[in-house]
Amino acid sequence: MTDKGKRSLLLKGIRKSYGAVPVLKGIDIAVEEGAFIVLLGPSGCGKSTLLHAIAGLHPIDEGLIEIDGRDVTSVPTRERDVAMVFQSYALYPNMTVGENIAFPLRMRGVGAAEKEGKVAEVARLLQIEPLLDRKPRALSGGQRQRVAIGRALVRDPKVFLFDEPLSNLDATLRVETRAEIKQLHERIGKTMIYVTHDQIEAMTLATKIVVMNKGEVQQIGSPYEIYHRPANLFVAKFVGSPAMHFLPGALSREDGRLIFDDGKGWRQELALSGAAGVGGEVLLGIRPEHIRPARDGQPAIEARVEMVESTGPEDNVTLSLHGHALVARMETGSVRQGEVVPVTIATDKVSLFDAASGRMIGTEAVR
Amino acid sequence: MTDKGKRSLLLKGIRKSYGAVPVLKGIDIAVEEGAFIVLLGPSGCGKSTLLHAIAGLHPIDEGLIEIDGRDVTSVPTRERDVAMVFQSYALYPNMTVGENIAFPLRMRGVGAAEKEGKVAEVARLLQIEPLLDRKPRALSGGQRQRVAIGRALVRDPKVFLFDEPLSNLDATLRVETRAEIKQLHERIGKTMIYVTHDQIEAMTLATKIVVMNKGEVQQIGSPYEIYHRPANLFVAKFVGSPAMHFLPGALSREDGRLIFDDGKGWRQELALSGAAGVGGEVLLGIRPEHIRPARDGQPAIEARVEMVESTGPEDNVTLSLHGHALVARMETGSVRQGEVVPVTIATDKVSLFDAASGRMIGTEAVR
Amino acid sequence: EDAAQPYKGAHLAVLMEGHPTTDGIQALLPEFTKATGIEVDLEVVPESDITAKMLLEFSSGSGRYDVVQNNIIYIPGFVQAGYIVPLDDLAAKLPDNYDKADFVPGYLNTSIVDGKLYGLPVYGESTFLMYRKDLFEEYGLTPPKTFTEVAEAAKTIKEKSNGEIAGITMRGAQGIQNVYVWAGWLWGYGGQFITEDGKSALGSDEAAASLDAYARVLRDYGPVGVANFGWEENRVLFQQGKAGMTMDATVNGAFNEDPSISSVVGKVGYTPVPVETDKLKGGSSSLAVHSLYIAEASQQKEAAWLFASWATAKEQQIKSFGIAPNSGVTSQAALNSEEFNKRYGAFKDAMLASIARGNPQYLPTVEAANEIINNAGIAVSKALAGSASAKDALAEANAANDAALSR
Amino acid sequence: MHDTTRYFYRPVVLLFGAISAVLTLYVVWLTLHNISLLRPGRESFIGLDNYLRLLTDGRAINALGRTVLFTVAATAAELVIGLAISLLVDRDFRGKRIVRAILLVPIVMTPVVVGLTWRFLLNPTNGMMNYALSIVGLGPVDWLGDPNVALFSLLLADIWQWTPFVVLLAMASLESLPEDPQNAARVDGAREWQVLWHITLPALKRALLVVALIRAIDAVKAFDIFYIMTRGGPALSTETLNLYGYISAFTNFDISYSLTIAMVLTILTNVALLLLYNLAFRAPKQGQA
Amino acid sequence: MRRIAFWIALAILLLCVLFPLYWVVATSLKIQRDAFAMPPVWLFSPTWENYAKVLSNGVFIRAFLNSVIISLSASVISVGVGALVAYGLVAQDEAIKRQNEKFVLSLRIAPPLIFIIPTYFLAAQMKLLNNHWIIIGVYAFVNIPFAISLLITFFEDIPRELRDAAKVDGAREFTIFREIFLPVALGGIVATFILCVLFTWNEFFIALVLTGRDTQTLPVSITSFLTFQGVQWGPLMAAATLVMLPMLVLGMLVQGQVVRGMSLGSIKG
Ligand SMILES: Nc1ncnc2c1ncn2[C@@H]1O[C@H](COP(=O)(O)OP(=O)(O)OP(=O)(O)O)[C@@H](O)[C@H]1O
Ligand SMILES: Nc1ncnc2c1ncn2[C@@H]1O[C@H](COP(=O)(O)OP(=O)(O)OP(=O)(O)O)[C@@H](O)[C@H]1O
Ligand SMILES: [Mg+2]
Ligand SMILES: [Mg+2]
Repeated sequence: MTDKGKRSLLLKGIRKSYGAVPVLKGIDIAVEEGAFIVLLGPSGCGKSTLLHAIAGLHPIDEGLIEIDGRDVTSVPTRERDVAMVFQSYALYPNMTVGENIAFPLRMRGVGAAEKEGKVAEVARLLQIEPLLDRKPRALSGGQRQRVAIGRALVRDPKVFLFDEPLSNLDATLRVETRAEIKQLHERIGKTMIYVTHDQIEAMTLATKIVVMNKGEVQQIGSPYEIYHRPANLFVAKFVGSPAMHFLPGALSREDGRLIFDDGKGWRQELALSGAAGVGGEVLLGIRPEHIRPARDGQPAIEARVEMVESTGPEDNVTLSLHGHALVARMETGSVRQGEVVPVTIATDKVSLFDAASGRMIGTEAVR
Repeated sequence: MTDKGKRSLLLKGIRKSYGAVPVLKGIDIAVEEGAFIVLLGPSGCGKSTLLHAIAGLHPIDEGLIEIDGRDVTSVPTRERDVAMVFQSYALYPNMTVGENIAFPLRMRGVGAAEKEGKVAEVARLLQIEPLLDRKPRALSGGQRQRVAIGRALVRDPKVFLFDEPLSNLDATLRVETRAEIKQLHERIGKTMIYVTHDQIEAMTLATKIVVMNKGEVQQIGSPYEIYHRPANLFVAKFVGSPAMHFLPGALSREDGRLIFDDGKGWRQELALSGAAGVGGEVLLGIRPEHIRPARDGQPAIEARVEMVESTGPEDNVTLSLHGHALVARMETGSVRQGEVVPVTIATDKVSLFDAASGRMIGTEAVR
Repeated sequence: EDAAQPYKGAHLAVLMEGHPTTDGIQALLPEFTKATGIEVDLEVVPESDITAKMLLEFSSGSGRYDVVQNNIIYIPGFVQAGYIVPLDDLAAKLPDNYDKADFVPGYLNTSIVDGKLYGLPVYGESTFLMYRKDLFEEYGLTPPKTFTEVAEAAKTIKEKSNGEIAGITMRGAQGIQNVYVWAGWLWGYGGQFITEDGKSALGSDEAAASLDAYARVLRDYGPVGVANFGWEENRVLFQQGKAGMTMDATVNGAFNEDPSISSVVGKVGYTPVPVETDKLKGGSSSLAVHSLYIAEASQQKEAAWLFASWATAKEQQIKSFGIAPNSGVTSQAALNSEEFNKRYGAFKDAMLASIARGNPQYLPTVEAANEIINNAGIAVSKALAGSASAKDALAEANAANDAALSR
Repeated sequence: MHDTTRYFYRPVVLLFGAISAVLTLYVVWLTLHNISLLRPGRESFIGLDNYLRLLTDGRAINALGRTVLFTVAATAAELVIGLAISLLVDRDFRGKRIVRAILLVPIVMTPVVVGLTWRFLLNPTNGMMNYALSIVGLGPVDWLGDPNVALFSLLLADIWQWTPFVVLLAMASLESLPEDPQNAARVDGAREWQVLWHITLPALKRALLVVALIRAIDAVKAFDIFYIMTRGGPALSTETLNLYGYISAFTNFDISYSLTIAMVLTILTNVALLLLYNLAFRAPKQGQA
Repeated sequence: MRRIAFWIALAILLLCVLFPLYWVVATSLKIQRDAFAMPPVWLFSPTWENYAKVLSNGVFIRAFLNSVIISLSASVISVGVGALVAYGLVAQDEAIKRQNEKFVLSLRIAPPLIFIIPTYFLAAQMKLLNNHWIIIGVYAFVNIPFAISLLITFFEDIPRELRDAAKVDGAREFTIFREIFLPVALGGIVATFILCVLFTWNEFFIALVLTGRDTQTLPVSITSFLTFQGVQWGPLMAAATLVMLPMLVLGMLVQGQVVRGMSLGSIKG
């Protein structure tokens, strides 16, 4: 939890159930001013519910919400001064695109000239200028989503809430819009809470990532921390695609060297800091990019190429390595199915988890 | 256009306008049996409209649609025997999740036992078993999307139509579902038409990718062709993220070697086949992965690291190279901002485009 | 104040039924205002609803209406409730428009209770038997004098015309409609509604016999659907030549003889309502009169009297022929006018005869008149539909009427 | 959470509650007397006599039965026919606007005129219905004169007059439906009637139920055509409880008894409404709010 | 095939709906004898006499104006208040909503008999019997529950998210109501409004009791053609036709405002 800086948003012990189904089970998050928080978590874990709670749209069962130091737990939405992109867009069907975007300004009594200028600017930014006079029902899915974004970007609220705002945009547009949001954030420094399933978005936008699962916070940390120092198995597994591999085995220290033994003949020296659980059952976490073709002279493991799947810029290669099927990322066309290639493991980057509790017990040294 | 094999779907000269706005401007696609077609294109280019046309939900203005050799242009939806995941989900609000998924089976008079079995299987696959008795409005966005997918997967139609089916799922679930769809396709060999904005989905699922822009087909080809041999500037720019860079310049042949000159002092020998446009104005297309750290002994260009953005597994590094700002993908943490690093260009992989027409005039030799 | 117009500036509210007479008065109102300086707000509502409206108004006691119009059967109730005032003093004080002798005596008498005048007749009528002279001649029939003869004639007409023409048509619709006509049979058979000691008399054998005959003749020789016939259906059927006889109000004569709507002009004979016995408790012809009354709560009774007497005066009645003609005038001068003879000559004599024999008790005139009529109507309707015998149906009505009378 | 929406309905609901409470008390007070418009100043407190009288009043009990029959038949028929009509015209065709306006005609027509018109059309000798029947060799039917038929003739007129009410509201509801689920059902292989049954009707359910409730309430109170066409006859075969109440009030001027009838009718209808409402809008299952 | 079936069905429907109307209009244009002729007179030369008679009648014209004023004001009030209440209720929890809705529906149950007599006495006390406001008030009282029940239905079809979005955008409840709910549910509002206008336009019983000479409405006025001596069919039908016309025009005008699928495209999922 981050506690330094002026807090712009504080969530404390937020609980919420739908009937008997608990959805948020005590969420604590403190956000310092100007942070860009990305919420990550599996579908249905309560991200949207949390945003709605912050906006004051669903009453929460328990807990405290503060915005800019003011307790807003029972303040109506209007006065919380947040802007939100709804996962379902929630466009006003009776208004044109232009009117939709202008609506929040109108509600704040912004003058006509300023309003028009702002709407035009946002429309340009989102490339929906030709659509300003259309009604939402005459838009494509992505266009609707952009209108929804526009309605938030046009404002200058205390907190921005984005619920998967770019999910239906094409890659090019997504990159551009993401950059615009980032710029906006840098320019005005407003707190943003951003839900996404896109890892690149999460990594490149966030100052802090919050990983949730089943209504509970799993880890809060910088993108680097989340990716490279996952707090537990869940985070490690959830973040990163293709996902991290976990090899069960035992850990021992021999001559001061940390040795992982999978019990089936693979013993691997690791160059990790920490690693408390020596002696117990552990899981060795290896990400695809930790497996690399061995350069000449490096200690190499023989791996058989089982399958090659191209993603364009690179290939996801399934390797058989000491009997484990592991996916590695490799340069396009660099290996072929059936080949046997020498690979190395970045033993300074892998992670170790306690098999019983799932907690991380060792990974690369902090940068 | 693919013409071999038995055709399971043929679209010929499909045109469609909304009022005065033309949305499809003569689409020709022939799909052989068992193909997995991915439709790529910018938001609003007409992908959903095309799927709706294939399903027979909007009448088209002109053109011919054949499914399994039968002209269905004016056949009602029901008889076309297609399954579809709608971009808007289109769940039946009055039915539970289980009933939603079972609905297509019910409409086909499938027996109770078989129906239940299939629904259970699909629910397991999409991890929505605990939700089977809920109504759609009590679901999260991603859960709704999974129900929509389930309703298609439970069937055994002639053609599957997927409209951005995984856009709201988390990465893990997306990978799993993608794999399930791929397996399903391999198992039953039914034709699938799949709209996505996710490049990895497109590359890993498709047997053929169709790139559309503004209601017109830009290129039809295998994922490899689309990525590595884009037919024109639009395709080259649209596919790949971060996007391909284009350097304007002139091409000349000196001593049988192909030389690109950007006119500002950068002369680069290229190892490309084809390259018809020698002498004219060209654009040199360089993808981020074509810029690599130079290994010892390789001819290197000095590049200054302007910015490093981590995506987790790797860094997107903005380099200043002969005065051009180019993004390259590099191993995490391998360079730091401000550093000057030697890089090489994969001169056998870059592409060349005619500056005037935008057509591709040279790229790597066909594999 | 102008000496010639002592009530100038008075503003009268008058409630009247929708009727040609009312149309006439309405059209002539400016003359009244000009002559007296009195403004009149004339509100017109349908006859079927006027009583309700009037009673609500009276019982709220707000004095909203100065003059109201209604059927004479309500007079006893209104008098007893103190809703309307006697007019004799007013007549004595302001006699200008009032010519007592000019009213058809039978009409005016209905408005006199305990020797006091309570209303001025606006229009009136009686009932008679109408028959098709041409058919009677063709089938060798003579105008019936008794109800038995009516039934025989009806039988003959129906049979001889092969069922093409109904023997007789009368009102069958439940309520005032069928009671109004059946009452003639009731009295004609020697029955009555209420005994002298205030008990219901519908349980009598005479009543049962009359209803039995009424229902039988309509069931056997009447037209299809007669059970829901009101005044209108009955009249139209007859004037289209589809029935040999009918018994109804004298105003029907005007319709029969109007070439623009009737196909039996000149073919109709008129004769008083038959009687079955000579031991009558009252005549079998009705005397239906609607009069103007002055409300007790009125704050301007003298102006109100001026209006009422003006509206019913012979001058106005005669003028009304040129505006909205009707045969129900109450002024003898109007009855004897050339205009009247021209229009209604064909049945005038029969009409006057019926009026002369007209029975002012024809319908019950007690407080609970309406309820008694309603109950009787149900009995007639039941007998007509065959859902109960005449005796049983009347027994039921009798009990209900006794209950109403004792309430 | 502080929510101002309750100020939108509370005042009105409270006002209506207060008015109806006062009204109810006042009316109940009146029913405990023997008030007649013809006997001003002579009314007295008679306790529950009017209610006891009603209990043993065969005429009233028969009228109640007829009210139930008429209400159920009219509501069901109007709902079904109205729905069928709205589905029929719920598509784009030339002249749609005109047709929609024409469909309003029956409710636009003044009830008095509707009653008179139907009374005329159903006239056994001069009416158009029997004329039409006679052309195809049927009839004549004694529409309004036969106690076994009259109620159904009134039903016919009521259906004619009030089906457009259902049509108007069903069309408005249909117009606001999203198309996607219907399209999805077509893709899923549903025939048009299946789309209708499984998707469209459930979506209209609430609207139709409310319309049905309103129609049922109004059918209980149906007055105009009864009054004009038969006045309860022949032989009481079309007298509903509401009509009986009216006759008690404005023919017999027996205000207290009439209000007793009206009060009992109101209570019975209320009970029926509550039962129907709870049946129709069963509380949703957990977690489906 | 389907098209033909459609047109046939439509033709039958229109025939059923229009025949009585035809009869009314035809009768208004016929002389009395033709009106009741059997077999019916299909060809006749129309007479405008009946219309002339009705229109020359000052009472009718005044009643027409009264009807316009009363039914429009009462309906605007009913729909306005009804919509506000419906909006308030739709925003409540299911239980509160249902409870109130039941109450509101039950308000419609009472037959006019029950409230007409007390109201009359009250109005008489307050000397309001010849006043437009009393009758407007009573009609509003009668129609508000009706409007509420219907509008709840139409408002419920509006996705909840729209309200949420508007709140986030800073709209007050009333603004949401005015800017979003009213326009989006326009079809329902229009239908409700038409029905309210029709109810008041045609209502007879309450009008009979509560109107006076200056406030008499058309249905009461029209019954002056129902006299003790028969129905004046020609003028009555002419009047009926005249009474109907403005409502048909209104129906056509306001229904033209309704756009199919007003709320389409507003939310995903
Ligand atoms: N009803 C309509 N009226 C007018 N234009 C419309 C209508 N519906 C869609 N369009 C336009 O048609 C074009 C194609 O829409 P379509 O939904 O097919 O796009 P798409 O390729 O699926 O886009 P996305 O990726 O954003 O979903 C869009 O530009 C859209 O604005
Ligand atoms: N009305 C409701 N009744 C019961 N459960 C609900 C309701 N609304 C949401 N839920 C449940 O609450 C959980 C959290 O929902 P939420 O929308 O916050 O998920 P999410 O994290 O946004 O998921 P996604 O990524 O799929 O959008 C889900 O499991 C969902 O099924
Ligand atoms: Mg969500
Ligand atoms: Mg789309």
